Amino acid sequence: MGLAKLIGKRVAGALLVIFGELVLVFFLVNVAAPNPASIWAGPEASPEQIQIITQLYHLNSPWYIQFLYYVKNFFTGNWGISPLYQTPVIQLVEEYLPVTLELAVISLILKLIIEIPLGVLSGLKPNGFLDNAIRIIYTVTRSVPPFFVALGLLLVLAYDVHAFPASYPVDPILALKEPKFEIYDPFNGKYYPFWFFDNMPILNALLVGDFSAFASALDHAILPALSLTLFGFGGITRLSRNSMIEALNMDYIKTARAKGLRERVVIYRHALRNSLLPTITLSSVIFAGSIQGALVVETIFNYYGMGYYLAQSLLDLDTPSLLAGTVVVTIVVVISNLVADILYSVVDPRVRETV
Amino acid sequence: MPATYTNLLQVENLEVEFNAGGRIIRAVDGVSLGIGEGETFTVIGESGSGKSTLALAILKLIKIKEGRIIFKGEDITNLKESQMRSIRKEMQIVLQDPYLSLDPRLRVGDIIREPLLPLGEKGEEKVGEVLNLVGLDPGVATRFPHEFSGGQRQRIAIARSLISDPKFIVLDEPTSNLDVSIQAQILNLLLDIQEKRKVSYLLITHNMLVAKYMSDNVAVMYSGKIVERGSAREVIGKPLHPYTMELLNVTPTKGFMERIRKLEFIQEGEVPVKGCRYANRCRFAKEVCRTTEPVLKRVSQDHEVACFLY
Amino acid sequence: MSARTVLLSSKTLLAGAVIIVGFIVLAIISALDLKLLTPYDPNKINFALANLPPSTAHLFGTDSEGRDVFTRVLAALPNDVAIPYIIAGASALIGGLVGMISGYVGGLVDEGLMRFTDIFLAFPGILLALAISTILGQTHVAERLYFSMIALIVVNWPIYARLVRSQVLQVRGMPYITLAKAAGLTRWEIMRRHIIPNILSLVIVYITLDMGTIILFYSILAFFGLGAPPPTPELGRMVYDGLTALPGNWWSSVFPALTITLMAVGFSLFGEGLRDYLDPRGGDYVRRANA
Amino acid sequence: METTSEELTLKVEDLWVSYYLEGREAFAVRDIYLDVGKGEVVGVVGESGSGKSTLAHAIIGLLPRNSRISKGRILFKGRDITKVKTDQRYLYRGTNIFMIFQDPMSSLNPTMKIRDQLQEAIDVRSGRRGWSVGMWKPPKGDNEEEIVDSLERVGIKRPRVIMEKYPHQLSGGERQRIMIAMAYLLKPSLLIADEPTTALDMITQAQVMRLLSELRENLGLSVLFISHDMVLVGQIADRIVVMYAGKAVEEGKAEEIIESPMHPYTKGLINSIPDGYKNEKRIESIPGSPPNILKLPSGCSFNPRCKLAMEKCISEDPETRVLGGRKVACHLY
Repeated sequence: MGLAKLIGKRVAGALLVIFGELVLVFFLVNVAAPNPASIWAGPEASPEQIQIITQLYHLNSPWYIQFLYYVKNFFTGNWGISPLYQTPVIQLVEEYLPVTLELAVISLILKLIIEIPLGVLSGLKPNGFLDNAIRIIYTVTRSVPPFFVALGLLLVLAYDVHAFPASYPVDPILALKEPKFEIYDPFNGKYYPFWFFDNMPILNALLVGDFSAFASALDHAILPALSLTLFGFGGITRLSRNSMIEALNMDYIKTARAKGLRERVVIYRHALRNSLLPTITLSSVIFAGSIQGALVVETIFNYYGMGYYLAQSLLDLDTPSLLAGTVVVTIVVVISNLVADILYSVVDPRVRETV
Repeated sequence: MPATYTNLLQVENLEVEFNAGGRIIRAVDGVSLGIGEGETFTVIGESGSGKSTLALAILKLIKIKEGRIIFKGEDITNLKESQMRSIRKEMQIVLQDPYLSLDPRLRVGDIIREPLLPLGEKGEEKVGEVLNLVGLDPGVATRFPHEFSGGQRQRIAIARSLISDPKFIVLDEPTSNLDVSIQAQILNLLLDIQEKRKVSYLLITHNMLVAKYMSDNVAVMYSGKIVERGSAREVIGKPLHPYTMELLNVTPTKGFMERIRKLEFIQEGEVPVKGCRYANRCRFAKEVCRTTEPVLKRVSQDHEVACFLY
Repeated sequence: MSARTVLLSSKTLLAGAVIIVGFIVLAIISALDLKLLTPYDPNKINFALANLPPSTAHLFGTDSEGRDVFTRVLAALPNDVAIPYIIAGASALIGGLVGMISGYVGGLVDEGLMRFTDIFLAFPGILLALAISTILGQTHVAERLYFSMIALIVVNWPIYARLVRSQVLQVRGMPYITLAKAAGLTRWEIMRRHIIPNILSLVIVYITLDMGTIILFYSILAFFGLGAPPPTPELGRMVYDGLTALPGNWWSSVFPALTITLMAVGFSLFGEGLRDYLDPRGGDYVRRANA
Repeated sequence: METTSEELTLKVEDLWVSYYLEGREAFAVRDIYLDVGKGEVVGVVGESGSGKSTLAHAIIGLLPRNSRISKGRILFKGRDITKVKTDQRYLYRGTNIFMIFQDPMSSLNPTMKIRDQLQEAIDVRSGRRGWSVGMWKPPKGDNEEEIVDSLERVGIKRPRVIMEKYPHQLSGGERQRIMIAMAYLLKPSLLIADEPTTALDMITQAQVMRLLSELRENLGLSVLFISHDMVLVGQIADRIVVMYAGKAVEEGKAEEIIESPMHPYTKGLINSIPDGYKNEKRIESIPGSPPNILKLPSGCSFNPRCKLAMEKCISEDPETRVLGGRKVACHLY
């Protein structure tokens, strides 16, 4: 009942955010920047190239016309050509985005698995020895910049111990060769290979059944994934600790105990369930943080994902890539917020009602 | 509208509406009442009856949809806030929760002095005076609210309401968060103040015993409407409306258990859209109650009731 | 309760305060005269001294161009310490203003402002800031630092707007506000007398907790070369530059990274301690009792 | 020894409960003796801060983390439950001692259906308390009829609809009925009701009071009824204990205490209840406020508020005396 309405409302909000991002990016480049054509074309563009670009992006038209073209181009997948790679941006995004998503999902899972139990342990006996130790740890780890984590792991585990490779050159293409997923297009009646999962090296190797590729992909992903896990580590611990303490102070916990339930049933069925609710929302924030942390981490490990691609476009002033990438990451973030919102309302009956 | 006395405050046909998520709720629906000088008028009702909304509306703190408020012969219904400034010092309010009604960041003296602020008065010596009046040491003015117990805080709140020498004070459940021994102190204090300063009270309460002890006139409110009105002795002593009777029956006094064992509770159904609002809960509901809305009818000198039984 | 007793009430708070003040002092001295702290020139390239490991002469070693890393870290401090304060202050001011208007005026104004805020809030902050300062900084290399700061303010203010709004709404619903209205106080008087004092402490706690995040964000921008332009040393950029000398010369990226971490940890400790003190829902009294 | 402890459901002896506050130990319950016989209703009356709620929490073993039982025994059916290890205390809750709390709005789990919360009570009563009954959710048992029956007993119409709802969809009165339904399912020997009607409207209060008395008649359980309302307690209880600043100042049969209170505090409480019309007769109030347990006055804790206080009251804490079936702790007797 309330759920459909809620989803509708959230989707509308998400579309608004995406539109807002498009407007912002457009104004940033086409209005605020002094010479949009040279920004689009790249710093080393020749006058002829700039000429072409000016026409291609309608840069001589009034700004609202430019904006219409800009929006139209965006939704038709015409995201420009990267001056750095000399390739359509959309192809680059298709290639790099899944790699980072895979990494971010792995690190989110790792985070949840490690951080929630720590938070719960901490919250069960507030101000006990264990709690104080965990709190000190997360107060520090929460403030560690992503490059410091990556650097530490790189130096110790890759260079010093040689436990893992220091940079990516797995055969990055290896997995891409055998498309596994196909999407049916009802208009053409044809099947298309679906790049999304194919471009995730670990998942694809697994699905294709190539275990040496899988092992290699995993081997290379471990350090970057671990870096992302440790970047901002403790946010979830802190939240689940505090919400555990809060939940344990609620009267319904007293009721559950007064009923004669065993303490562990009280904790799992009553306290934990309710204290995990805010974690759902935070997870989407953490996920967004991981994708952005990937900029630094993938750069350090030369891990060819969206973060690496965006970092290169930053450094080499590949503006079409940077802009499209920013919008795409925004969309990913918005979708993850959306998923968290919906998940939350499925778990918490109170939210469904208030919409 | 019947006006048996020259009234300090006259409220006529007041309506207040809220928009609760798209649904219009009429919290106060055509309420009229009059309060004479030095009198206490009490509005009795349960939570959700609209009694607190009525109090806020009379002080013009929320939007009024319809009706008139006449204070000291002047119609203040449509006055702008800037025009209200001179009138506000004449009308004060004491709220229910003494823990939340004092700003924790301000000293007691500053809290008490606040009503003088719009008047541009300092009122240092007045603070000591009202603190004395409510039985507190004038020295407490420099302390912070958290240093006081609930009863003392309520005394501070009362002192605050007195500083501008008002003629009229709204008391919105002033004792319902207090222990019974403290409640007695506060009720007696309020009666003393009324004797000394001849102020009028509009008392809002759900407690029949408090209403009986404090009031000259009372009105019983149900779902935004006054269902019975009159002098305290008439309404509480000889209740006519089934709702008033129910409220009296559930008041914990001697014989409470025997009474409630015999009572037939008709459970909280929806408030009907048509007819008498109490009909769904009423033991005596007749056909007419479900179709026509009863209006207040005078049954004796000081007694009106809105019920088809009379 | 005096500031001193508050500080001493918690080790976390004290440790945080020591770190924060320590960095401020170092930054001020470094800004006044770097020679008071170190004999080296932060920008003098000398390949003869390249890649020296940490020693008593070069506490943090030297980088691949022979510059003393310790000196460069100190020289970077004035910028790297001050900028997060400016960003946090400006974000809090802008966000606070929006939040206050939104929360206090309510209605359509609130609805509009909050939609606007939500859009900004949903953006991936670091990436957006990177994009903004990259694009605007392309043609204005000298002003790049300002663009970075503006970019970080742009992505940071919405959090404050949300926080302040929710606090204003909470305080606005308090009975003492009803009383103030009944007394005839104007909106502005109520805001100044009741609302601002009551939300201030929470906003300050939030700022200190947020400072750590801002330091991290800024260091990421600096990592990609969007901080202060050369020759001014930048901690984030030093980390990036040091990457090329890996694995041999680890010290020229590790020490700047460590410095950033320590700065952020200081605020994290301080903010966490302050929050505990002001909002001891974790059962603070137990700890005090057992101590 | 008038009665053997086996006949009593609950016997509290010399109970002291303390809190750690501001770095020291402060006593919220001091030297309490309390007997609750089988099927008896004992009322505990006192103002806020009198320790009545702490006493209740101590009996059911749900004291907050910063408090402890520092002395005394709590005998439940003859066994001292203060000696039971913390991780075994749950065995004494539910089917033995159950408690209903003041605020029905927060005493039910907001993310669990009413049905599941009642099912848990059945599980406990049938001895299914462990892992096997499900970590996240009690399994849907075949106890639906029993749940419906319990809801009907507490006067809930459409029980099959209500049991599929979540707590926030119900009114305060309905939630308190659910708590009573839970008691029907658990069938405890002792029910502690801690101000069960304070948060409710007058009419709802009356309904809940009636349900409680029906529950007691139907199950024959013992009740410890805690309230600040002297009249309410006087109406439902067989015996009353009046508490002040953590101590029992007076104890006796309900009617006797209401009709002829002995302790000045009890008298004050009764006289504080508004009675009569305006300008008829002023009620007598007790001056001052209840003391803070961190700063208890010397001698009798009530002496600063007592009109009859003597020098002895300031120097010496009165012993509890037994006077013809009544107990009173006051130097006047």
